[in-house]
Amino acid sequence: MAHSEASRPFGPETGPLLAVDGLVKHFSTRRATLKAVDGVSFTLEEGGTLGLVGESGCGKSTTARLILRLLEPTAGSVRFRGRELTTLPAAEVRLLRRRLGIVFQDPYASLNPRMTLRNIVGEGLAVWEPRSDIDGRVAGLLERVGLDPAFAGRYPHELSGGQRQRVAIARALAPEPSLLICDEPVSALDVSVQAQILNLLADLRRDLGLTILFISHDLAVVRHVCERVAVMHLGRIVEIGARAQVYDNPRHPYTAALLSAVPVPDPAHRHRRSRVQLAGEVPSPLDPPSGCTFRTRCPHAAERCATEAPELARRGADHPVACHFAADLPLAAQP
Amino acid sequence: MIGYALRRLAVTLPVLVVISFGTFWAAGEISSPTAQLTLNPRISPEAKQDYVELLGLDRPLHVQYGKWLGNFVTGDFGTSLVRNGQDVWPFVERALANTLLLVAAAVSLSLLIGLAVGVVSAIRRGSLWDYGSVTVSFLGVSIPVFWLGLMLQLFFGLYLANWLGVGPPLLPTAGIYSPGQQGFDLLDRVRHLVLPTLALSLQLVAVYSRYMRASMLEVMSADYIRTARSKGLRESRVVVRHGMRSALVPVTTQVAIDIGQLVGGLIVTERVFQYPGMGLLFLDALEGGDYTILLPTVMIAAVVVFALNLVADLLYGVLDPRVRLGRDRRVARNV
Amino acid sequence: MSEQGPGPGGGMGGEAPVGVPDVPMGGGETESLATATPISPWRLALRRFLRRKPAVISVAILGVIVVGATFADQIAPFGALEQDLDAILHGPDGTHLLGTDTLGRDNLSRILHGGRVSLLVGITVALIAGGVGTLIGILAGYYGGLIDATLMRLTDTLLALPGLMVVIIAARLLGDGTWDVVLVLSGIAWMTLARIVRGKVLTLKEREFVEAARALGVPARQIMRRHLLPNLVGEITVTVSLTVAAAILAESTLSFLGLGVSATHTATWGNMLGGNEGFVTTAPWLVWGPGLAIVITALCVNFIGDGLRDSLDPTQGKL
Amino acid sequence: MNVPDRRIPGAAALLSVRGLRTEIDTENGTVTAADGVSLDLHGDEVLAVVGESGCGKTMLALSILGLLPRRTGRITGGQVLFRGEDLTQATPARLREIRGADIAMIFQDALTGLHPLQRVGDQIVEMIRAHEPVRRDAARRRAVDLLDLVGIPDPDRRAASFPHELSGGMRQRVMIAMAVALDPAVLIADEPTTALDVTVQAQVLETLARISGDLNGSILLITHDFGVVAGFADRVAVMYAGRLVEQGPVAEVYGRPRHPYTAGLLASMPRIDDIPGRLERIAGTPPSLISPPPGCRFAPRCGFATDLCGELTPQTRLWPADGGVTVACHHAERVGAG
Repeated sequence: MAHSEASRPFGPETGPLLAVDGLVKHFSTRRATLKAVDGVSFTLEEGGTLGLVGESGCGKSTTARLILRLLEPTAGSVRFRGRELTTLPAAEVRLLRRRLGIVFQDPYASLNPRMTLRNIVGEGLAVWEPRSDIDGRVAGLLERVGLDPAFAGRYPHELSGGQRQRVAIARALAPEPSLLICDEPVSALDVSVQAQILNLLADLRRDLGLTILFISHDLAVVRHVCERVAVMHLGRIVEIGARAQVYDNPRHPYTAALLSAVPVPDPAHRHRRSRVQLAGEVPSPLDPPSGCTFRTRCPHAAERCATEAPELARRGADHPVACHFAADLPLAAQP
Repeated sequence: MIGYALRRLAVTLPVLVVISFGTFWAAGEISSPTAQLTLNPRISPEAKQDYVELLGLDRPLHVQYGKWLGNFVTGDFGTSLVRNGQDVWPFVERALANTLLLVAAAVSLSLLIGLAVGVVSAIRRGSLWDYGSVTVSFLGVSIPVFWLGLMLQLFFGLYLANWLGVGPPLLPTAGIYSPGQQGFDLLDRVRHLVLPTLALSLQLVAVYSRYMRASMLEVMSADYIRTARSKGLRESRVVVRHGMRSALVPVTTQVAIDIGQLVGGLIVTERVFQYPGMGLLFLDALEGGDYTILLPTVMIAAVVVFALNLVADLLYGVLDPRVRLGRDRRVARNV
Repeated sequence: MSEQGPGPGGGMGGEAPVGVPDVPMGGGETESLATATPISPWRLALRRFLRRKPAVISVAILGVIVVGATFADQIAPFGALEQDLDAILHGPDGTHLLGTDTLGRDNLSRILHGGRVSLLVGITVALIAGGVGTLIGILAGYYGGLIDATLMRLTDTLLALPGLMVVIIAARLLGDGTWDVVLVLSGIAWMTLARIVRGKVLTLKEREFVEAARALGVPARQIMRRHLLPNLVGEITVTVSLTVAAAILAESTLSFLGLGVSATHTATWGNMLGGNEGFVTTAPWLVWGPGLAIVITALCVNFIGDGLRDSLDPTQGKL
Repeated sequence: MNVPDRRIPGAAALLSVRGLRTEIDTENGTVTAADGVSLDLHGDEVLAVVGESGCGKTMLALSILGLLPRRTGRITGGQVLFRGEDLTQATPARLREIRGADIAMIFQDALTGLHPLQRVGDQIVEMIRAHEPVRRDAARRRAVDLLDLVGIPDPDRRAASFPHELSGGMRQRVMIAMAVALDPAVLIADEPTTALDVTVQAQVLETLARISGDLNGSILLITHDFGVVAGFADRVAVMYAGRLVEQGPVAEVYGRPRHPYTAGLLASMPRIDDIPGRLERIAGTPPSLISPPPGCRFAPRCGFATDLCGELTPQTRLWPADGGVTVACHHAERVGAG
């Protein structure tokens, strides 16, 4: 019953699965306003994978929480299957959440230590389909993410980090969402376990036709997972495009700097790579620079950058960049 | 800082008014001063009536209260209802001075011992000394202070004299001066202060040593202590300059708050040792229905509590540069 | 182990998997665990508690005290109000093991009977304060905003009163029945817990498992019941147990001041002391007995509370 | 067991760890964080110890300077030789002399690693004055110079800042300035950039490399990041579950890993310079160090494992003889072959 009710308002329509437009979130204290998200727009097609990359404090995790309305946006619009979410009444927000799953960063904080895996994974089922065969479906979900169904009676403290992250994925998948938001899903995991989880996500996407919004600070991981990539800097998207465009032909100086800063596990690169060294300090999000927020660290900054904030190119361009000089800059393509 | 203090005061004033009115009302409910008059057979009903009219006891409660408040805020504490119309202020002043002396003696002695015990316990965690001091401090908070007072009286007033086989008790067990003492006598005064101070101090040492132990344990496991050791500093410097410096911050503020409660909270100790301070005055006024004395007593106790809470907040800001006033100081503790 | 997980903000410190060693998977697609039965966090806590000797000994002693008080009618040689007019103010002897008081009542029997009221007051106050404090703390912490501001302003104001004076005035206003005393003491006992609970809820609310529950569409009441409350059990249990000790002490203090449970109807440890204060030097046995009963009980409860803190909240003071 | 010194045959290394065994008590049992670890740090080189969380690399670093957690940690075997002197047997006073002056440390998280209530300049001054009898104002001038050296703008003013007033990158620079204040022979850097964003990480690493070049000291770099190692270290030692499994020049180890764990890790890393595709992966999770598996500790996760691996702990050996790489694997030949 809940199923049919839930699926109708969010039924299939034409257009992108998720369309975010001008999303803004300001946190105000007595002293200052933190513009955590400051006009973020992007679309995500059904079955697509979009990576949202940026450094800590750039607003990528806040964006995820705004889409789910775990936080209330200050302004802007989020449309899911054409349906506006930001104005939904609180009661319907719960219905919406059924269609959106989320996996968090820290597998040690994201599982309730007092609950068994059965209850953790089954909670989403119990909320929406209280009369279904929860035990059976939990067993199926555990198997789906590569865990022995016999784990169901276990507690999180009995599992390793990678195993916990599998449980977190199973929990997100339980209500059968069409969009899965992954907020730094592997950055708390060890290298040897990271690959297991990334492969699992790839399998799930292939088998279940999931659409994935993948948030990460790790450009290598995003390159591996995502077909399209959006780069965020201080609450704004500065560049968005297909994987090959962004990685092989970055048009924003910040993207180029990020890419060159990533250490490559190959000693041969040591002397060959041209490292774009950024000068100066990361600006405080409480007191961002005027104009382009990257200009204080940008090697190509000009006077215009201080007075005029560059717009992310309007719709139509397949590789929009928020830089006044995007067309002219000699940015080195990466190895 | 001054702005912050003023804001706090603005919030506090209405509360003080509520407290004073509540006390005013309660005093009348508990025992009316006229009841005392009635008990005295030498006072005629007519005289009593004159008295009631003179003091305005026949008028509505809020009018009486308003009159008292008007006088109080202008510094006029009035005359006592039952103590033959004597001025109230000298009574309160003497009591306050006596109590402050006792508090100062007990707190300074307890801080000296308690902080040292706490630091040594924390550094030698798990040692015999630690177990011993923890047990004693549990004992300290498990003994009712009046019973401890009685036991001290029994010991110094009876047992010790019996065992020693000599006449006069070692220490006086009540009051602040020996019977018949005229004028000020330092030695006599101090001898009378010893037992009440001891009775209070056992509890305070217990509490302070536990504060300090817990705070010190937390600090000594911090990363920056390891850094200090890695710098090649002497262990004494690591413990004192790096450990205690930080550990004292929360302890100092907590002690400040506790001192505020002590000024109006020595009722039991003062009663046991017949020590003429705020507590004893409070009990007498309450039994006698003398709101003219009860109210200033309660108000001063309340003001002291508020003042020391404020002092604690300001101290935190001074001792810890991370704390901005007005923010929840527990936030800083968790950093 | 103190090594941090990789990646910025990977706050994995301290919470390594416990109980079961990680068993690597043998190359198959599913992973499995070695031990046969799951170990719940509660069982781990119990195990840790049983390792703490002072706490376990305290449980045993407290058990004896509780049994003695509960079955006072059966155990005590005399009734609580039963007078032996031939033995007024007698010292301890064969008939009256702990002597008699000014009315010739048997001291031992009164201690046993009095324990019933003292423990009842202590436990009831702690439970009421625990319930009120938990409720206010959870509501304030979870909802935040105006609800939080209102509830916490109330709590802070009550905490910043001259506590003992207020209690004495309140006790004088109310009567001298057992429930009057319970009411007065409960009224000032809940604030500490409310603040502790609120503080913990504020951090729990930021924990990702609560966000995950919200993201699944779990209703607020269920989040509070299933996600917040079970993770507050440590704080609540410890504070409530310490409140038991504090309430027993507070009841005895009120009784000592003549404001506690009336001595004419029942004996309590407190009113046994309050009534006999004047006989400290002439009949010290009257002061020793009930006083030691209070001290031992409070000491046991405090040790148990401390043991609970260590076992339910192992993050506190691990190394 | 001893790692042969291929650079200066017969010469003693600057810092030499020999068969170190370190135990840490935890609630669930005793963890053997380092189990027979041997490595050599030569003059003027950067040696990276790389491994996953919980493999014991941080405890190894702390063992060298005797900074293990006091109540729970202890060294139960082996030697730490600094210029031939065994630090595990040194008196506390001698250790204090060495700490900071001869061997200095940089910790992962500068926010918690710096004293929160002490101005950063004073923290450096304290370091200098703990070892040298200099006047406060002279020490302070040196502190400001050091802050300048590590690239902190406006160092005179910044010296009066508290750590929370600085950004993460600046805090880590303060840590570096403090560590190099007395020109130590060895700098132990424990995950110095892990808590930083990638652009800041690049800046800090660059500073560290520049300073180490200026001050001709050696660096022992502890990290989990193979990328950082490749860009920074001369030699690498790979640690797994409390043991060193492979050690050698970075180019050799990366180009031709001899241990299946090293090979597996390198293959399972998503790389920025790689064509996306399905990742190779290592199955399972690292073992508990309370009760590690017998024999080779990687055997349960290893595709090359045979019965032998589960029974016999592989010896650390040089293979091939001319590569300068030591490896602890029974099947190094098969792994190294491809």
